Amino acid sequence: MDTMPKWADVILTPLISLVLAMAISALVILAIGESPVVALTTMIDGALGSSYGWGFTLYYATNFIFTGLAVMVAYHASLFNIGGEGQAAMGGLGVALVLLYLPLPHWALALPAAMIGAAAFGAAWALVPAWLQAKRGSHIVITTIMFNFIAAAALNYVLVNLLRPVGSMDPASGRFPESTHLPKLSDMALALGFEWGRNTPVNISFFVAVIACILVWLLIWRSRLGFEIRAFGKSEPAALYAGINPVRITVIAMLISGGLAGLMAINSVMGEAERLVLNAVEGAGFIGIAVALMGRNHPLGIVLAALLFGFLYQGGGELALWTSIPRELIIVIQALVILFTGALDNMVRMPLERIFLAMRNRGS
Amino acid sequence: EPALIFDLGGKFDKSFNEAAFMGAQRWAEETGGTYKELEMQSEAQREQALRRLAETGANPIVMTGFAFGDVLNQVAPDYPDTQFAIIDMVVEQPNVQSVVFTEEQGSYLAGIMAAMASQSGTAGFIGGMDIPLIHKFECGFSQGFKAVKPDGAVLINYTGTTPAAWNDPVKGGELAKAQISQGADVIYAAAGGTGIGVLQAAADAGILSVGVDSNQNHLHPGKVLTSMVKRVDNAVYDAFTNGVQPGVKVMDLKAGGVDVAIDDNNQPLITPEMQAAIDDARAKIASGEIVVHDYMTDNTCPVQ
Amino acid sequence: MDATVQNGGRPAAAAPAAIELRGISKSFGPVQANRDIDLRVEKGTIHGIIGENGAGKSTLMSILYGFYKPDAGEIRLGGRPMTITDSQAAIRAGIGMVFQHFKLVQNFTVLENIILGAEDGRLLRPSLSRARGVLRQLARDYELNVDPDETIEELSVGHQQRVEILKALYRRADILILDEPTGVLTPAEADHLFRILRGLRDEGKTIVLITHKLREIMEITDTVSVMRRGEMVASVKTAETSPEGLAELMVGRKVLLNVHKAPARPGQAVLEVCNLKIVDDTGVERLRGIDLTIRAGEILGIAGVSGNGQTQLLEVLGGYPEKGSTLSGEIRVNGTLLSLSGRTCNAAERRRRGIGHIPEDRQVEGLILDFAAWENVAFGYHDAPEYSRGPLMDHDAIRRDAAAKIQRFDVRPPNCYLAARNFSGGNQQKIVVAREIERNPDLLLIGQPTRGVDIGAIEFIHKRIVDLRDAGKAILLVSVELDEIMSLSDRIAVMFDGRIMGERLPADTTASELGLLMAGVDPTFRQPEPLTQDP
Amino acid sequence: MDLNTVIQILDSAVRLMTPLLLACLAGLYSERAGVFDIGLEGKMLMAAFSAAAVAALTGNVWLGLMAGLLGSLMLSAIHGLASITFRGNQLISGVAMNFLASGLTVLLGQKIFGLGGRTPTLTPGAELEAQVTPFRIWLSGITGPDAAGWLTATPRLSDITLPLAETLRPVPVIGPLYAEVISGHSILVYVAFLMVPLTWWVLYRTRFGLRLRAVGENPASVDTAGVSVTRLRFAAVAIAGLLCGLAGAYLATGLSAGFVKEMTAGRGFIALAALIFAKWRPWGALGATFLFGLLEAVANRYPNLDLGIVTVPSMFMNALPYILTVIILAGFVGRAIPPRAGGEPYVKER
Ligand SMILES: Nc1ncnc2c1ncn2[C@@H]1O[C@H](COP(=O)(O)OP(=O)(O)OP(=O)(O)O)[C@@H](O)[C@H]1O
Ligand SMILES: Nc1ncnc2c1ncn2[C@@H]1O[C@H](COP(=O)(O)OP(=O)(O)OP(=O)(O)O)[C@@H](O)[C@H]1O
Ligand SMILES: [Mg+2]
Ligand SMILES: [Mg+2]
Repeated sequence: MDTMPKWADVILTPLISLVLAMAISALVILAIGESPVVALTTMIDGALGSSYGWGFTLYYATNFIFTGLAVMVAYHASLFNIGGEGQAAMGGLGVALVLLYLPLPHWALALPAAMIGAAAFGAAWALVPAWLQAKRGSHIVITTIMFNFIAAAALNYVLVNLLRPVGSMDPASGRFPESTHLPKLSDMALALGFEWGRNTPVNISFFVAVIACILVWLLIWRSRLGFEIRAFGKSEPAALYAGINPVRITVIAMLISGGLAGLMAINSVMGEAERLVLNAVEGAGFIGIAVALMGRNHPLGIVLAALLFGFLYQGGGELALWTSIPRELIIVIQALVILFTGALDNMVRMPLERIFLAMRNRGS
Repeated sequence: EPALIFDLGGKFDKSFNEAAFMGAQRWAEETGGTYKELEMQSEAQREQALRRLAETGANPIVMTGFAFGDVLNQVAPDYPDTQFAIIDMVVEQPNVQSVVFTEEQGSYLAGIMAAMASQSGTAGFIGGMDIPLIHKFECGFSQGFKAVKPDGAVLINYTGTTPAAWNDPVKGGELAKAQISQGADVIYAAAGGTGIGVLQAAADAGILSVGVDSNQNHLHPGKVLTSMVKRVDNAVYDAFTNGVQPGVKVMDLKAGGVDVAIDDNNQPLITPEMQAAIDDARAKIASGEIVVHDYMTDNTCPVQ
Repeated sequence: MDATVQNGGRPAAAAPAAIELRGISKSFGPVQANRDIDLRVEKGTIHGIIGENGAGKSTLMSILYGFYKPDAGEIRLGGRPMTITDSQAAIRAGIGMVFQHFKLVQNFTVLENIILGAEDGRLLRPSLSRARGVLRQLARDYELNVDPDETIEELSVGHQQRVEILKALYRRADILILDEPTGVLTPAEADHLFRILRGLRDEGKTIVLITHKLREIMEITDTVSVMRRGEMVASVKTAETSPEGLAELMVGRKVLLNVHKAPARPGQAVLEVCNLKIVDDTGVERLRGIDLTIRAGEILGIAGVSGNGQTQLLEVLGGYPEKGSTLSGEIRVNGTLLSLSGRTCNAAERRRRGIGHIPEDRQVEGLILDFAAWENVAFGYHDAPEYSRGPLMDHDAIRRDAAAKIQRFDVRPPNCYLAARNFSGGNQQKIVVAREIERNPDLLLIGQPTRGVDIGAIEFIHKRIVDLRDAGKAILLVSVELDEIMSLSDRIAVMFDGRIMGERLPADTTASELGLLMAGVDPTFRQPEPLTQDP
Repeated sequence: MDLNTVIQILDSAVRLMTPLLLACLAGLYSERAGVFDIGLEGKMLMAAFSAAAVAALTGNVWLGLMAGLLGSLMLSAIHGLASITFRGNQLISGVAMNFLASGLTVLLGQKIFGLGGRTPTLTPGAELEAQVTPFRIWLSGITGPDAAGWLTATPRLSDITLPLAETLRPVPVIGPLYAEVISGHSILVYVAFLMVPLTWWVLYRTRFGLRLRAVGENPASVDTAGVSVTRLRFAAVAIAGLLCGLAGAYLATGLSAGFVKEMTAGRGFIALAALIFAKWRPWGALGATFLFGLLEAVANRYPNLDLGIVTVPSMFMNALPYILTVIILAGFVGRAIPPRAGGEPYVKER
């Protein structure tokens, strides 16, 4: 049972794991003939050293919070949703259609409308796999993988043939109307009278993400539906015994999951690019898996993991931008962080437990 | 100090980013100067990279790829003293030079050569990701081919709809083999890293291929008919050396912006008639006698 | 009270003990499961071990089997000190163990399970054919019949247990440890098992038997040890003790071994089942027309060998018939017809109609093992108004309620934040019972209420069931324990092959009569029912 | 559709399915032993790189193959360490392996060859010559020139013509089918196909297979039988590594001639899908991967399906294999039950 105080498990273990990951990363950097110190300071400086860096870190984190939450909700129903990528792409399409075709005079109107569009499209893209899983038993892992590919093809078709302004090279939609542009956090800071994060893409969607975390927390741990989702996820026979309908829970959980993944688009498509580009998701759907698992499928953990990945993305981007270190190094560092904090955590926890047990035995 | 920003494909994309890199390198070697170069990780970094470079005083700033167009349009007005050059896209700002290539013209020449080299009357085109830009290559190639062999056929394949389509030599090879089995004996690959697989499959099958963007004739000497070179390197070199003149710079056949590469590796494949046909077409395109249709103008291709 | 018996039931004079444990200690993190334990078991005897849930019995035997490593202590077998580092070593030393939860591969055949880990060579074929032969021999010698080519999931638990025993015998075990072997067996199966065990003992094998059932201890063991809270509190000759004495040693207080209940005063009919039939998705008829009535204030016990439709009956009444099955017939509760399919046929709806349900398998159905105790107390009733505050659940209210129920039902430890997984089986069962009984349902469905539960807890659970009856509620009790059925029920129905074979009053019947009914023989008609299924 | 087209499509399907089949069987061993592996993609990629890199450096594809196996095995070892020894989350570990391979291959490739993560093309030519020469000189210093010549023989896997292929060709239907579809593939294709019956045999006819299946269904049964769960699972994960190694090596040195970054292009995930499709059975794996290969080959052959009234756009044809997979899965395959202990680290309990 509890051999270790909770703080040690929640803070100490991940911290030591992170240090280990960084140590190995340093070795890799040394091996390719670069300086780990320079690399680390560039990353920290670039991602956390200024409001500018934070602006990007938070922007990426916002994406990862949405996709992480998406994976988490499904995971609690014991459904492994690898389809965040496709659902987020479709969410982008929803946002684009709403903003391009609905006359929305102000962002305060556009945001809820776009959120509905994003969530609806994302959820719709999750619906078929969910329904097939619930009714036909088709494995959701395969169907969601397939739906990622199908989404890519569909989006490509829509962008190239339907939404692309004539004569444009770029397989991207036209720009959304000026009136629908979301306020950036930098603008909000200026309105409050100080300068923060000028020219960074982080925008009001960040707060939407935070609110989403709270709502998801309420949903999963405070609502009856969440109780049923978790119960079903732990044991299907028990769920039946308790009168929980497996089909209903599977479909609802996946709809919520897909909707959350789709919501990512309000940050990347509406908030940042302000138009729909082909590659708007950029793997955030897959990062969401790592974020959810590392965040131990809890919104708070997901926020922390998303921040960590936001930091790695922005810090790594800075590394690629301003040093001669190849950008693939960041992928290696990400891999090591995922590995050590997510999969090798027991390597740290086991000795720690032994230490704490020894301390307690000596104490008593 | 000039600066160069690569598109997401990265500077070693076996395609136009790599060509841009070569141009910058040439400039650096010749002048002994230094330049800044940036490789991005994500879409959101486009603006970041532009602003940061402008703020650190880099000038001119050259970027490759149409995807920068939208962002540049936003950013350029904020830095009126900085000169920008964008490749493959038109951005109308007073301090931006837009460099566009007439890929259809170069591809047209490649099409002529393919038609003349083809025994079977069937050629193949393999594109990377299915996007309008690549259709421009495809359409120019088909026009050139049909100009010589109106009854011939051009088989068309695209590798995929995700960025993975640029890096799938295995699929490239399979597509080439499928086209070969349908009679294609010259295959034009406009597919980045995927094209490597196409050229390989063609060489393995003993048929000819056409490379793209940079000169790929050396990859399989004697097996690559030619390469449709797109002189992004020249554009970058020019911008670095002579600075940037706002407005649209059309790098067409006449300006040496596009061409078919002929060197020691493919010289034996070029018959005198072929050479004559190319020279003739080149002249007629320059004079305007032949107008190669640009797919981008109306999203259609006159020949199929 | 540390009397070590020198001799078992058989004369073996000065021979060294088959098993001798000295000073065994074992802790799991902060929990000390075994504390300085000594145990001596003579060769050719059956030795019983009893103790409350969580006393450390399974842990001790797992150490002997090399499954856990002791923190301290010594193991001697046949007088020789042994270091048993893993199960392989234990097997080599001639020890076989049948775990409380079987260690069988569900989708393997019997034969494959038997040879697993004891194959003759790299290829399976020779091992399989030799095992087939050995199995035939063992089946003849010990009446251990199982079809070697059947997969485990198709076997009844009783047969699965035979496979476990065969596994040990195939490995030539001289010492056989059985952990709560009868928990899942019918009386007939248990009797059969004991015959086998006696046979093995008579051949000179040594048997250690962990059980919660004092009747079994008295019936079959030669010597018995009692454990409490990780310590060995006594080892005595069975002949020199009594059930009451053992119970007191075990629990530390006097235990009532028989249920005292007033005569029933039945009221109106609460449950009426009429011609209920179920055909499952493979086309097999699982219920063949059940008729029964339970009135307020009475307990109807359903006896029967497991697998004769009791599970299906409970599931249908509980509102969740097996997927793909076809139902017909009528069920009325308090006069209202219940739907047998569609959206209104679910467990939540049944609860709303006042049907409570203690399921047969607490770990698979009754509890979510990873949920805290308080969440499990709300499980199934999580949308009850008193647990809700607006759209959300009122956790404080649930916890208060859970703490009170845990208190009243003496769940140990009385910690409603602990995950259900971390309670012992007996206490897990108390959580389920508390949840269902305290809802005061008009009709309570009960399946195997005391499986694997220690006598202290059994006494408690039985009392609560009787209290509910006395409060005027109707109770359907399904159990394979004849003792339990006989002592709790006001009427007894016997199920066989999807039918009710007959109904008896407990006072007018005997265990042997019920046993015959359970086997499909109706003694009153002296005419055996056809054992084959209807076409 | 004439015979030639059919033959071409089948031939292409065989090539396309081979890496999928190897990876699918890799997943089969691992998951049958209870260790989920979504890192198939990463292992293949690592193997593709190692194989191409060493083949480019030594000019010898067999050394390359060895390196490919080692590269993949290395990731397997990490996966095993994380998910078996330290009982970590198998899915996270798999994700990490994919990232690791994706980054490391390019990083190492750039460090060694400076071609931006690409390896030199594995066909005789200047690019390769420049890499191989130092090795050849070093080698001939040790072994003398003759052995060096042999050791640096082929940089790329060549296709094998089966006996009688040409003799039988004139026989109608069967002849061309044999000569084109069955004969004329790289040795690894035949290895992959032989792996199917072999895997079946190992799984269902040997002691190792029995224990492997048992450890994926109920590790406690294996543990109480005195067999090490850890060792069995490591063995399974190692076999998975070897098979992924073959798959990756085939991609880089058989199907194409060299490594290009991210060249696995999602094949590991498709293999995973095929594995579930196959319900974790060897013959099923053959069928499922053949189906995927066939669908892709058909889509390659008919990029724009002209149905008279409408022309199906190429994007749709590109997505067709995935759409059909979903339809087939929904319509015909039904519920796939994974190995019962899959994904769960084994912790002793009673
Ligand atoms: N795997 C384990 N991890 C942690 N603690 C354990 C474990 N197994 C047993 N324990 C502890 O050891 C104690 C003894 O458990 P054990 O299973 O031996 O009891 P038992 O006498 O067999 O109970 P029961 O009659 O319910 O089977 C328990 O109270 C528990 O705290
Ligand atoms: N993983 C665990 N960690 C900590 N304690 C545990 C764990 N598993 C079981 N226990 C403890 O072990 C004790 C006995 O648990 P066990 O699983 O033997 O219950 P149970 O006795 O099996 O039920 P039954 O005998 O009725 O089947 C309990 O007190 C419980 O607290
Ligand atoms: Mg026990
Ligand atoms: Mg127990």
